[in-house]
Amino acid sequence: MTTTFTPKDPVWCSGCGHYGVRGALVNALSELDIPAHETFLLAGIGCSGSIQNNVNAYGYHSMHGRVLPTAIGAAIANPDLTVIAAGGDGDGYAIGMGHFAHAIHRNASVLYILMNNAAYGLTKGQDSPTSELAQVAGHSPALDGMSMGLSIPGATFLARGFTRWSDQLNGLLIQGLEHVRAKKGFAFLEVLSPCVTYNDTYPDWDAQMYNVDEDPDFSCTDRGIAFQTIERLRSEGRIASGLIHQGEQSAFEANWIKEGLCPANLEAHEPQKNLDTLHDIMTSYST
Amino acid sequence: MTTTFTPKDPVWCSGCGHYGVRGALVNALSELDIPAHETFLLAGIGCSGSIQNNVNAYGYHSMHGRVLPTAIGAAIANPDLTVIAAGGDGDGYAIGMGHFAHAIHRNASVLYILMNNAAYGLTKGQDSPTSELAQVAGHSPALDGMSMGLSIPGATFLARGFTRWSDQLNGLLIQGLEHVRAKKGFAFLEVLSPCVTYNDTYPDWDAQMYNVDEDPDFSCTDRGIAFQTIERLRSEGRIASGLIHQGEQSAFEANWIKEGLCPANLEAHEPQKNLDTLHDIMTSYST
Amino acid sequence: MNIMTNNIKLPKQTRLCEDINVMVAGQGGDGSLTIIALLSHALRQRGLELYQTSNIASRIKGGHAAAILRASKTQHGGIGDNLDVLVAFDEEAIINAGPSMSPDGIVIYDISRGPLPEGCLGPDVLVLPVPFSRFAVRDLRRDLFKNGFGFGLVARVLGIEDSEAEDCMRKRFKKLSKAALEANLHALNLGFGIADEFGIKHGDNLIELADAEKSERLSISGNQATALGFLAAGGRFFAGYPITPATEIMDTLSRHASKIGCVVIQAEDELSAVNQAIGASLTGARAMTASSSPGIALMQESISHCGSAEIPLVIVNCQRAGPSTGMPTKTEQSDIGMMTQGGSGDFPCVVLYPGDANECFTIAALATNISQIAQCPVYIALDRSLAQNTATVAPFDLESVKLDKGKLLDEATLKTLDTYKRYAITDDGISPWALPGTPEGMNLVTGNERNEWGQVSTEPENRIAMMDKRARKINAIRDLLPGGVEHGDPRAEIGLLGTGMETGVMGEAWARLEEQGVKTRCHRPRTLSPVLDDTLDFINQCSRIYIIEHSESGQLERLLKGAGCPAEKLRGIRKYDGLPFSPGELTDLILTREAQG
Amino acid sequence: MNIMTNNIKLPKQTRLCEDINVMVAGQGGDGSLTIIALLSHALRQRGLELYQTSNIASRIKGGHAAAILRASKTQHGGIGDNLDVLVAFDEEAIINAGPSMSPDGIVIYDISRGPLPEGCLGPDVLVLPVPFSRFAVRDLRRDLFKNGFGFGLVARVLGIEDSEAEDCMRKRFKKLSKAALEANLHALNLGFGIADEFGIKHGDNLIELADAEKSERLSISGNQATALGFLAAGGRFFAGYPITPATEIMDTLSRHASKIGCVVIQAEDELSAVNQAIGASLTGARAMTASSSPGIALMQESISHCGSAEIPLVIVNCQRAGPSTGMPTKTEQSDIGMMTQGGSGDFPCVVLYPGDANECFTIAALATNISQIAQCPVYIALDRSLAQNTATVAPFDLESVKLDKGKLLDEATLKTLDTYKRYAITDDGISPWALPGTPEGMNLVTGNERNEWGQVSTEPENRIAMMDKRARKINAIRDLLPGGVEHGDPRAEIGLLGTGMETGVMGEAWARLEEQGVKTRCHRPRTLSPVLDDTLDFINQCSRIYIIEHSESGQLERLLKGAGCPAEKLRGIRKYDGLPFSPGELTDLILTREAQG
Ligand SMILES: Cc1ncc(C[n+]2csc(CCOP(=O)(O)OP(=O)(O)O)c2C)c(N)n1
Ligand SMILES: Cc1ncc(C[n+]2csc(CCOP(=O)(O)OP(=O)(O)O)c2C)c(N)n1
Ligand code: SF4
Ligand code: SF4
Ligand SMILES: [Mg+2]
Ligand SMILES: [Mg+2]
Repeated sequence: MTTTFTPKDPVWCSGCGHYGVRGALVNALSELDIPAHETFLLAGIGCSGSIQNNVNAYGYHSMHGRVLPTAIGAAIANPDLTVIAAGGDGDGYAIGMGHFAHAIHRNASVLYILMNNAAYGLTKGQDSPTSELAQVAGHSPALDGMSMGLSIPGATFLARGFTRWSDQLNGLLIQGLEHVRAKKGFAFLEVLSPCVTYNDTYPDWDAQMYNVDEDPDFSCTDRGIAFQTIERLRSEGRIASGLIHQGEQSAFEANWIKEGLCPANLEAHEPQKNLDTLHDIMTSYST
Repeated sequence: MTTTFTPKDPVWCSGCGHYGVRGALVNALSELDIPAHETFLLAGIGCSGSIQNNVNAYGYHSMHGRVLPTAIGAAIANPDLTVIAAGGDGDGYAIGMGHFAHAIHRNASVLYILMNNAAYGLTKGQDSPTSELAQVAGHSPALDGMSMGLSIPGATFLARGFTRWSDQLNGLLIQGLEHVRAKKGFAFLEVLSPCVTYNDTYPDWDAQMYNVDEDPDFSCTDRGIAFQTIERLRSEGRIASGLIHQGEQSAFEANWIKEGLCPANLEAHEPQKNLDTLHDIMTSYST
Repeated sequence: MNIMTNNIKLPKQTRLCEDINVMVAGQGGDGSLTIIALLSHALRQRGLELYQTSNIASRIKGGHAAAILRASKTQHGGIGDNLDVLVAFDEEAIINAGPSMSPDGIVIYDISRGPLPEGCLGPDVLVLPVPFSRFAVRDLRRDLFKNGFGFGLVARVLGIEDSEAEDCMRKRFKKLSKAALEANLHALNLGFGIADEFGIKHGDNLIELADAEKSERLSISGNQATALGFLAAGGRFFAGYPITPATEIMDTLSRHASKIGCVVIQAEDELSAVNQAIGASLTGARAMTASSSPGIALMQESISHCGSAEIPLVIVNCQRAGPSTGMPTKTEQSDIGMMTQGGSGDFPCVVLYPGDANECFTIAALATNISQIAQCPVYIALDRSLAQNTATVAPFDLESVKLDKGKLLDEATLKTLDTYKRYAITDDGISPWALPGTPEGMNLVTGNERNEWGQVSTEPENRIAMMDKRARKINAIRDLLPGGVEHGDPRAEIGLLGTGMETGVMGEAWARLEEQGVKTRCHRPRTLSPVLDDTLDFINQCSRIYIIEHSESGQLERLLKGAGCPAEKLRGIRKYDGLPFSPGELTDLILTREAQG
Repeated sequence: MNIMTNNIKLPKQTRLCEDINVMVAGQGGDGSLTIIALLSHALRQRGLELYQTSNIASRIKGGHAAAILRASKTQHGGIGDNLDVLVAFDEEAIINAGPSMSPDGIVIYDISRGPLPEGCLGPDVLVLPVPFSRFAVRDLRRDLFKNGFGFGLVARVLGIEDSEAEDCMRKRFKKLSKAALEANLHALNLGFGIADEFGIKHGDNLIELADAEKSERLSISGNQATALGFLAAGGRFFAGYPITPATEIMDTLSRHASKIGCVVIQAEDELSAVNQAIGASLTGARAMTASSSPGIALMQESISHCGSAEIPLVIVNCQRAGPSTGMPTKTEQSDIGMMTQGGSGDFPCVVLYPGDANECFTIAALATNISQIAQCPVYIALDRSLAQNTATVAPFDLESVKLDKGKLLDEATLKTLDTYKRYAITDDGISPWALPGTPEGMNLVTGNERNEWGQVSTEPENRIAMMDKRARKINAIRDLLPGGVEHGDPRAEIGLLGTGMETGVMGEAWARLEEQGVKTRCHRPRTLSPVLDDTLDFINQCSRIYIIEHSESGQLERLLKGAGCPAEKLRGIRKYDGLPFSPGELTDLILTREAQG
């Protein structure tokens, strides 16, 4: 065995929700027997953005807000990998908002875990787009990633978990991983993961969470019903948790795989092998 | 009278939908008697992004995708202006997507006119996020700005018009202007404005448009109903047009106005007048 | 046909031409490109080398558009001083091109839209007025057929045989319907008729073109050649966002992608594009992105990140005239500062600058290799002229492209190692690299400072070791970097130095200076970061050096000074009106400066 | 209390100290800052000048954290060579700080977590071991009270009277509940008790601090001072995005915003922040944004746009150690290239670099004026040290700040004009400017090249006129730009040149060199773009110049060479481990280089 890096213990504050996310992820990866070296865990920047240091997998630490395009690029270039992107609510819903919407729209097979603590943990507690009150910026109601996800045609997997509801969280992570490993497209899992140091939302969220998985009237295949349920719950001061939506849409990378263009990285692209093709391409410019 | 620039004739191809948008805007501005010098028209980059050259108002040409934050900055700094942002679907839904979502969320009193032609006109016809088929990128269904707008808590005005339906378009523009002039917040008006050169969608859209304003079952105050209607119409291959949503939410700039911090630009901020305050602030660092 | 042929005095003698410049100009929709394309075809048959450029406003329709073709016995890599022939579809064409007309030039003017504007043309310019447009609509019911007329007349002027001209048209329009082709041929014949009326019968051409031996040639732009070089070097992943004048790289790759296997993605913006490429690169795919100046500015954080995290990436910058949106369709070289110093912090970064399409090919292939060998960002700097202008060049040497993945570890090698550290401190600064998916190679890649394992560290000694390691990489690849191209008298005191779009025109100016007895020597650096020793040597050896560049502030000159070149030796010859130098203009500028002492 | 006081030999003599460095270090949660804050208070009473810095990993809790306080008769603007007193709450503190201890230093070590690590401290360092933490938990039921103990003991060591110490604590904790305050005072008294046990009775202090005359002082960081300067100059709009080490600017403005009237917005990212500021600026509001290196990289397109469209904007860059995320809590000066050349294209851009908090104030005010006078982007370059470290400085001269809005046109003036052109070509390159809302001033602002009316134009002559116009602006404001600060022997052959965080340490090194008979003169440029003549003159006058900077590649040196300074005269003294120079370190580096000849 070659010795490589040993995943470190997290640097999070004790009690931080992110521990729960990491635990559930480690658990799901082992439950599904996904080999560590085939797992590629990419993270944004934030307290959440250090999770890749604490999991036994290939890890990458991106720029703030850019983890999704990077993960999509990796997933398309090598579809044999299980690609997991992780980051915070600042990373995903503030600076990364554009990529977030387009990632859902594109539907590449990447599992995206957004650790929502309604705060910027790493930079010491500023409000994020999911905070009810924006500190310096006048108030506006919190953004809701599930509603936004539902509004994007092409969404194939939308779910929300809560670090205190570990059974559900474990289940959602496993479902998300299965979704991407089956190349069904983008799986978005928002995990409510409180920042106990700057914005301890445990008491609130404990009271507000509502499990749609157990609601017989809820449908995770009907976007309209899902949307209305979330809206209604919000107006009652509650938060929907569970599998919010599952849809069908061909995965972004399917195209490239079909055309034999993937995996781009592993292809034996010795130019010599392609000389004839290259020659044809070149002579199309002959005069 | 001081001679200033004379608005030029548009440089658009003949038949371009954007002419219709310009016409409706000029019309609405004059109908509401808004003085030209109090109108600030900011535009993104694209064929759409030259509209400010063709309207009698203060004009600004931003970077590609950045027109919304700029407009918001201007609107907050000087709430006496009627601030209008304009741009294309590439500008607003591709590179500007993050700002788009946050602009709705923030709810500053800016009218945003997005000229959607499901194409990148200026760069010669590439697919945009609202094109049904992404040229080089595998297919995914078109993004829908109305659905996305509805998914963002805090949205106060969402509407869609069509250049061929000029009466409705005129009306929506007037309503949008009234909304922002009454300082009710952000008014988002998407106008379907075909690119006859690269993606002539007139035939399709002529057939697909559906006027929700005339639908008695539709409600522009109930986000759930609006969302479901759009979804249903889309599944029938139709596109909702009209006033999609009107909501209540305090405007972003209200905060600053209330605290007397606006207009930031016009305030007679002679430092001398603030010497005492400044002195107090400074001495809070005394030791 | 009834055209006004009175008052037209044809020259008595046929003018011999080794080097001819033809412009066709009109409104955007006039299809000026068609005549140029037909002409290109005909002139290539003569074995001439072609160079083609255009002058288009960044607007869709309307707006003035001009296409210029230079045909000559050798490839000059730029257009000439004067226009020998102008086909003008409107007044604006005359006004704009008038000053560039050769004194004995020939103007074919479409009088349908109005009379020839006064005072724009020299007394000896021959004007052939024809109401093309009116004829086309009248006789053929479509304005566009005027290109057929035009070509017919030009062909006669240049002594292209009628049958040859017809042949060109058949080849060019082979995809048209039979009826459309016939209509065009008909227009062509009407063009011949017009020539007859002017007295330019078959064989009575006004200009006699030189013949040359026809060698095998590609007709290709820098953008296209860059795309091909990337593919040839195993480039397998491209993500970009449309922007003038870089879009053709994405277009070219898209066109060929499925044949050879290359993922091409139009991203939602440049930030996504560059990061998708980073993601692909992390898996070992050879990845590239391309944009133009403002788009590259937007990528600066990500490029600096590649430098920090040691991620291979090729970035093509098709420079436009800046700053900001500037003039998207105009040329400049004013991002040299940004490419060499634009990111935050200190990191190794290579900037290569080709000088013609052939070098675009080889440098794109090389950049693709270097990016993986040195695990760092590599820019390919183009300017609009180089990016978009088309020239005939010798076919590329495909066989010469070898793939070098640098220190990429495979599973077998990894298994023989005791320990594997992603950021191992090595002598050459390059750490062996294992890809996700490879057993036993697990690692952490990060843009934070980190220890050899990839774990975040701010420990001062580690920091110094890591900075030094990264800095060493540039020396490790120094020998691979393309040196400067020199010509001229090695003993000359006067040096000329320029890169990219200055390549051709610098050569022409050199020759003219030589003719006038001013001995100079030329150096064209192809690597701007790092500045290579041969460039410094060249500057040391000359007593004064003209730095020829398209930047108002003299970014190339500043780069050289920053690398240690003595300021007092350098003399800036700068242009920033969006247009290339013409050979005469450049020669004169140098002569004037020389005269000033 | 039963501590191990045997084996402790107190020095016989009280050491006199004019300049003392104290560090308190432990885990992030240990609250090392509290002791330093209390100490600051006490030492200010003595009239000493204070300088305070910290050394914190970019992690929330846990992670090692150290706070360092220097107190001296004059302000040195940096910390000293050695620590005189160290309060260490854990082993790591001893390991990290050991090498910096003064040979006769004093270490107070919390043995609750383990014994003193071996071999880290010199033989003459006095160690006072106390199980603070255990005592605090045992006697006061809370670990945090150990700071009370610690302060008590340190106060005795430094001869701060018990009552004075108590006074400090009352003031510092005045917002605490009475019970909490009492508990802290109890802890303090226990600390005195510990001192007694060690034999350090009241009045038996080990170190005797100098007394100085107490002048009025602010205790303020560069970030805070910059925010205040902006407000003083009528700054009324700030948009930013949190990032270390720039966040305090937004925090400071938020805290004071409503008192004076300033909009402060936390945007969704840096692109939004800079463009919101642009929007506000377009309406005439004096606008600023701030970020740190990677965030500034992200803004490059927008900054280049301000240069093109001629929009006033102040951008603060609190440089961290790069590249990319790098080391967010560590200091560097490696964005000089990016700030001076980072955008696309050529445009006028001013880069100012203050050297202490007072200059942060004046330069922020000046930058705010200059941005509107020249209608261009103006950077305020800070480095983490300058941005975040706190120093005592003389109060700011608020009265001296005058507001200059440049060529802003009001309605009345506009009405007197025949024509108004936004981009009028003027002698000084600055065009009069009318704001949206002003009757008769309607105009178009754009980042495209444009004619005087603001209408897009690519016409070559217009282009040249516009580029020249914009370039001229820099000369128009040249006289307003802050020149270099010089001291030392004007005849010295050796020059020292550095800026920002090098200010203090360069001065100390100069004095030490002087003591050793090495005559030098110092120059500290405060304007980096453009490079001013006084800087060039200084370099001309010296025969060799040490360029002292925090950049591995020597970005300041490259800037100077790019501005024409002779390479052979410049000698780089560079540091890039994330830490400031200490005076001794810098002195030695220069002496070594001098010895090498
Ligand atoms: C371009 C850029 N801007 C800002 C930052 C500073 N920054 C680091 S983490 C962060 C936000 C962290 O919040 P979130 O993503 O919610 O993660 P959390 O710490 O809450 O887990 C910010 C603003 C940065 N690293 N890069
Ligand atoms: C940063 C940047 N990237 C790319 C471009 C090139 N560009 C100009 S307009 C445009 C898209 C135009 O499409 P849209 O916004 O839909 O406007 P339309 O022309 O269709 O009205 C693009 C990609 C640019 N100007 N700046
Ligand atoms: S600051 Fe908040 S998010 Fe960060 S580690 Fe601590 S508890 Fe978790
Ligand atoms: S290209 Fe399309 S969008 Fe642009 S002007 Fe022409 S029709 Fe309109
Ligand atoms: Mg967060
Ligand atoms: Mg469009």
